[in-house]
Amino acid sequence: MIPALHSYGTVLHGMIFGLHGIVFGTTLPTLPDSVTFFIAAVIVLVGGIGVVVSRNPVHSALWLVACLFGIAVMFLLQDASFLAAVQIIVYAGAIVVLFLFVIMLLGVDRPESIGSDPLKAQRPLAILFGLGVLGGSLLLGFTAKWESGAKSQAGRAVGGSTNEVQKLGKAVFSIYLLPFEATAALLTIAVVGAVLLTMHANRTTENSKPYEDPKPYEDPVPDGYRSRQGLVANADEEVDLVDKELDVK
Amino acid sequence: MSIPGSWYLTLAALLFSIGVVGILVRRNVLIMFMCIELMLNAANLTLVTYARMLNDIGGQVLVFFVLVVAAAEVVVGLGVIVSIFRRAKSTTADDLHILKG
Amino acid sequence: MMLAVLAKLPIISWPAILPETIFIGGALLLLAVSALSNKKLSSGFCAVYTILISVAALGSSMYLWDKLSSHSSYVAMSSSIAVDGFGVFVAILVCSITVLIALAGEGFFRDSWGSLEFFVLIMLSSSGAILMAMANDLIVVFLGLEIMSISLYVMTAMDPSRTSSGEAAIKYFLLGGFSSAIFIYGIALIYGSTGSTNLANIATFLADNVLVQNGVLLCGIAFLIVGFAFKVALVPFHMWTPDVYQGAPTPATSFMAALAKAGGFAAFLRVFFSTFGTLRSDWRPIIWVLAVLTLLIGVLLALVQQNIKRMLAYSSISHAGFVLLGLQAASAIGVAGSLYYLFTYSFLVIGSFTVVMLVAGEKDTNHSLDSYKGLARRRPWLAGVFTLLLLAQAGVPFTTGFMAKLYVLSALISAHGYALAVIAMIGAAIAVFFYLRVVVLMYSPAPGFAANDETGAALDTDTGIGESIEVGDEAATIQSSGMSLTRSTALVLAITVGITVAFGINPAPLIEFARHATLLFH
Amino acid sequence: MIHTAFLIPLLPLCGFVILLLFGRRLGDPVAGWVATALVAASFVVTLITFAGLVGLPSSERHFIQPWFTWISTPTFHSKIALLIDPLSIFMALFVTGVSALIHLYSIGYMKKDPEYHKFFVYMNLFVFSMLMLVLADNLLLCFLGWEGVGLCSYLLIAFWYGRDSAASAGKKAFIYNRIGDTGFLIAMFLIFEKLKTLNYLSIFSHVNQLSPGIVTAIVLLLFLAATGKSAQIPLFPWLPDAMEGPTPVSALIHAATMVTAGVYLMVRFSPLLHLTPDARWVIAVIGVVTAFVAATIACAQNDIKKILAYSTVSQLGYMFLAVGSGAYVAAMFLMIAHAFYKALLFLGAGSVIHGMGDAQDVKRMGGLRRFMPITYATFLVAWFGIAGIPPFVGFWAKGSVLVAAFEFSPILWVLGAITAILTAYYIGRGITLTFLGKSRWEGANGSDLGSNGFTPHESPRIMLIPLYVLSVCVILGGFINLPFHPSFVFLSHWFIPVLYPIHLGAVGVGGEWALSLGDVVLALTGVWLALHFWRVLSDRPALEPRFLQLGWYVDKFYDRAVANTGTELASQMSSKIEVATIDGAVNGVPELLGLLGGWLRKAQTGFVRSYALAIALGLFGLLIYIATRATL
Repeated sequence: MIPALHSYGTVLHGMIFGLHGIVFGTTLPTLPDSVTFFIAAVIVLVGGIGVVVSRNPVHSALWLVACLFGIAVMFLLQDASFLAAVQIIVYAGAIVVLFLFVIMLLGVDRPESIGSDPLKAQRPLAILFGLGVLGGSLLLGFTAKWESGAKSQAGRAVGGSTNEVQKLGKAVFSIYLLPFEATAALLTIAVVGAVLLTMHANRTTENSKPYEDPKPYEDPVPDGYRSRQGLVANADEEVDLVDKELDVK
Repeated sequence: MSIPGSWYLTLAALLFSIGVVGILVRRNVLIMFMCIELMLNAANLTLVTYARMLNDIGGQVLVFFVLVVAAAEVVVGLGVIVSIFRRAKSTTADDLHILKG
Repeated sequence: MMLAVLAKLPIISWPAILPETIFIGGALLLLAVSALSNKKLSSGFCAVYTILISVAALGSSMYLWDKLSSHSSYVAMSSSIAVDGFGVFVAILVCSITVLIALAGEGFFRDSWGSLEFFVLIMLSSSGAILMAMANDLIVVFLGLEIMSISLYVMTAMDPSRTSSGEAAIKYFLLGGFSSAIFIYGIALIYGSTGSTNLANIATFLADNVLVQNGVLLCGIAFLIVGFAFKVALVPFHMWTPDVYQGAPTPATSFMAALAKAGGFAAFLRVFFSTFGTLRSDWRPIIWVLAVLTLLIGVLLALVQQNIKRMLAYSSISHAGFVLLGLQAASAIGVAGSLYYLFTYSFLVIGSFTVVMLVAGEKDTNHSLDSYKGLARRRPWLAGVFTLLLLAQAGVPFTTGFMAKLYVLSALISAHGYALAVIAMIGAAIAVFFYLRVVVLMYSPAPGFAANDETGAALDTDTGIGESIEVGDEAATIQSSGMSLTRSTALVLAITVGITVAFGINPAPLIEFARHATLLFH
Repeated sequence: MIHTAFLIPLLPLCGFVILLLFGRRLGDPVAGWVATALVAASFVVTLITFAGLVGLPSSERHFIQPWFTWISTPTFHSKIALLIDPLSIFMALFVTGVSALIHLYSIGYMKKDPEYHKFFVYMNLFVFSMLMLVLADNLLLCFLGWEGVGLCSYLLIAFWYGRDSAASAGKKAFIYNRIGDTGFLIAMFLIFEKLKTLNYLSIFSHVNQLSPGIVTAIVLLLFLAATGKSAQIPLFPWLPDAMEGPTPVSALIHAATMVTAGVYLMVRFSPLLHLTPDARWVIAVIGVVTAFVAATIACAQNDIKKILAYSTVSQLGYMFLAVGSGAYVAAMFLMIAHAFYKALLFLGAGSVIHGMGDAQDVKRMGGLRRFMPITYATFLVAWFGIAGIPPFVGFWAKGSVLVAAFEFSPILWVLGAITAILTAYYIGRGITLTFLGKSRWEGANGSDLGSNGFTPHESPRIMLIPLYVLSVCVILGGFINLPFHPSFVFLSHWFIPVLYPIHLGAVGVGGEWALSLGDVVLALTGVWLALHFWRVLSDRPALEPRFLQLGWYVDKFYDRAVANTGTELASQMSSKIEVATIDGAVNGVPELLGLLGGWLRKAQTGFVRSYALAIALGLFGLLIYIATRATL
């Protein structure tokens, strides 16, 4: 069975890549890689489409996780194993969890009606433009064979004596030192912003005109607790700072 | 021989377009936000692919920065969403259209 | 091994990144101080602190400028930052903006919500803008853009008393995220086609190689244009502007109007004029179309506004169109014109929004044009200052606004952009209408003094738009409205008016400054 | 001594700023004194500069005093710089001098006016603008001054804007001036297009690069500007209406200084005029015809200020006659002479009006000699001055103009000579009706108390001082250019470095004597006629035909031909667009744009998704365009 499957696979593989070879004139990839690629590609695309078409935001978030996993596999396939790990830990582990957390916190995990769009022309135009952007970039990409003949400027990724993580580390602390330092400012802003927005939201005055909503929102969680929780999922090293911030308030 | 870069890049373009369409058609702010993440991931995939094609570590480093930016955006974005939810009791983007004209 | 690694570490050129470092360090220090102190820091303290930090950053920028005039420009931090006249010019501008906004913010916050965070955020945001201006690497541009924008999202959402603040923030944030994603995708494509994100490397690559297949590169450039055009509010990427300007707390509006334009345009000009200069035949037509749309649609929409902040937002869009003319000219003179325009515009817009802030009152709500009826009688000085600033924005001679328009237009004409110049002049002519409309309103009798029935009816019809004050006892509301002029806000107005008039009458030093800045392009 | 010249315009500017900021607080009369003091200081500085210039050899008498670069663009540079040369300093001298006197006079005249300080704000701004006009070293700066004086003129004519007539007179002046300004602008563009500079000295040194046709076009366009500002045919009707402004304004702006700006411009461009006899012919003919027409109209006016206004138009016509004849020095001479006696006449008239409780109709005056003897005396001096009776200044000035005209073309001289009779006559008529004969104001014959409760009275001393000073000037002013001997023609010598000395000398010395004698005869004829006709009778319809009273129907003609057509067109337009407009009061264009804006505004739906859609649309469009650029 297994060899048979394998041979079917080879035939299929040969057909697809033969076609590819005719179109692009490149050599064929090896079978295990291409199978992995296809599976991961399907996951990525299905995940992406799933995010867009799910009625329930929780489902969207889960589809997003799937998509991110697919991307991580793509990274692995391209010798970026460290990035793949980071992708899963940061994206799937932190960012999506934060999303889910907010969805739960706000209690907005009710399905949204996506049958029709109140803005009549929005959907067809959106799809037109989406396809247009896709078509345009693919057209330009394919005609340019996606390549340029440019040479590596930041240092080689593969080969040499050091491994990938070492190379990454060296690049970050040499060529990309300034952007790396700049991210510090970015994270500070994120902390300050999150604290400010979640803290002061409690101080909404009567002056504001509430949006019309028939369902009054019951706040089940004490304020301080919520603010803290909103931030814990952020990033490890920031927690201390956040706590100090909160204490000040 | 490994997978040609063009496959990844095509996939990235597809994912990017899915993200674009998602932002345009969805009304839930959180889902729109997730669609932005899809687009960022498409960019990441492109960067890693080009890093491999060029045999250049730079592209991989850039992915780090995109990740950091994404994280910061998420924190602030969700903060904004939470803060407006307290007032508007809604995460539907279409409900927010007092400012117009 | 360790030694080998150490030997490869770049030399951190502190002077080169001094302005940003001062801002970021200052912000962190302020956060630390507030965390350690037992009681809440007063907004006065924060403002004075921020002003000191900004002045220090200004001083360091001046120091860089001074060094540049004797040494040539150079790149630092592994070529990720360029210390050149262009970048330092914008850095000086950004520092000045921060000083003014800190002053205006002191008048606005008065120990209310979020004063500490406001000051921290303006410092951080300014560091982002400076990074953008001095960036020599697309990723630094991107990070600077994000540092600047994310702070602005937060500042937009700051006002808890108005729902429109939150709405504006959501819109700004979603669209900003959207455009950032487009921007980074563009960077990825450019990286792929040129092998680097470093602007100098890209320029060298493009100069040395003729790309037979330039599809990916051009695609990346198109994506980059979208990202920049969103940030500096060019039509059709402008639609967030009026909503966000209206919804944000007024000092934040004035900050973003000045800073986002300065930072965004700085990077836009550098990347396109300097790095992609060899491809100008490809991008100039795009800029042409964007400029036409921006110039005309900005003024046409400003004509029909009933809310002063929206009107100024649309007017800022049309100003962006004028700045774009310098890029369209694609010459050193054109870029100098754009820089000069940005400089003068920043002061004009900060002054104007400061007046708006003072008229809007403590709750930041009186933004209807009706609030300006009869302002000249109630607050003659304020009305006079506003008149002057609006006239300057309209481009009346002997103000900086006039010289700025003249300068970019003449650069455009020397690049043979006659049609665009004519369109720009038409746009400027239309713009006079809505500026003068406010002036006329201010000098017409106030509703309280006129026959009550008529004005009451007029107010009823007019206040339907936006979230203006509740229609009830309008005259009383308008009479009692407005914040008193504090020392700091008076200083802001004095500085902006002083610069507008002084450099309007004698523009030569500033023009020389801008021209010198572009000569020192790295 | 020259380096302080920058203070000349700066002092009035300071006055303007100070009064603008603190004028209301300073109030009456401090604001007036401040303004007067600064203008007087400016006069002193001008004198010092003048003295400095006199001390230099005549070939070195010109300086450029740059302040700063005003406009610096790749293609065009313009400096804010003063040109100090005999012509400009001479103009500055009499502008500041006359202004100082009139400011002094105004302190008294404007007393108790509710907008007292505002008057002086405008006046100082006017003096500043006028000085920029004459001292500018390039056309652009001159144009700014030109517009500045126009603006001040407009503001001051409409100073009592409560009166409808004042407001509409202001508007009228504005519109007529704008018509002229188009000429200025086009001339400026033309010069810049051909020579790439607007600087006087560079223009004049490159004048040979211009083809004769262009030179003629430039000169005629500038002359169009001059006809607007100096109220010549066809743009003169605004000046008589401008008398709605306060009398000191009429004296300063609409007699002595601003209206002479056109003459100054022509004289300044004498290097170009010199090259184009055709254009000079046009100027001379228009000048003399204006002089004649305005003089005839002045003969039939009853409003004392209108008489003087038409007289001004007529005198300006003389100046253009001189310019056209190539006698620039004579034009300048007449300009200063006119400044003296016309200012004197206006201030005297102001004194009369003041004394009569704001009455201006000469038919309702008479016999005022008894009540205001000083005013009467100064009026007489001015009359002899303007009539050209020796040794008053007018004799010398008008004499030199007429000699030049005779040399240029005897036909023009004939018309000029007739005008000279008329000049002596109409001023005489005014004076006779005002000061001589019986008192004709209401209730004058019963007692000296008028029905509206006033007694004609002499003006306060502060208003009389300027009258004395000006009288002295009118009597002795002629001595700056005596034709007896070459060493006496100071003015001609003074102008040698800047003006083209065109001296045809066709009539010879004997001819000049004959012509001068003729002038005296003409003047005396006019004087005699005035006394003869008006001393007793105050009503002679035959001498005041309706078509003269109405100013040759020029106003009516403009109303019919231009204004009515325009109004008709506008009302048609508005009724067409009206359908779509909300507010009919606002004119069509902004409304149309507003409609367009309102339509565009619908795209701004408030939905964040449609904003994103716009971004996507933009991206899509860019990609389509890029696809056409990429190598496929």
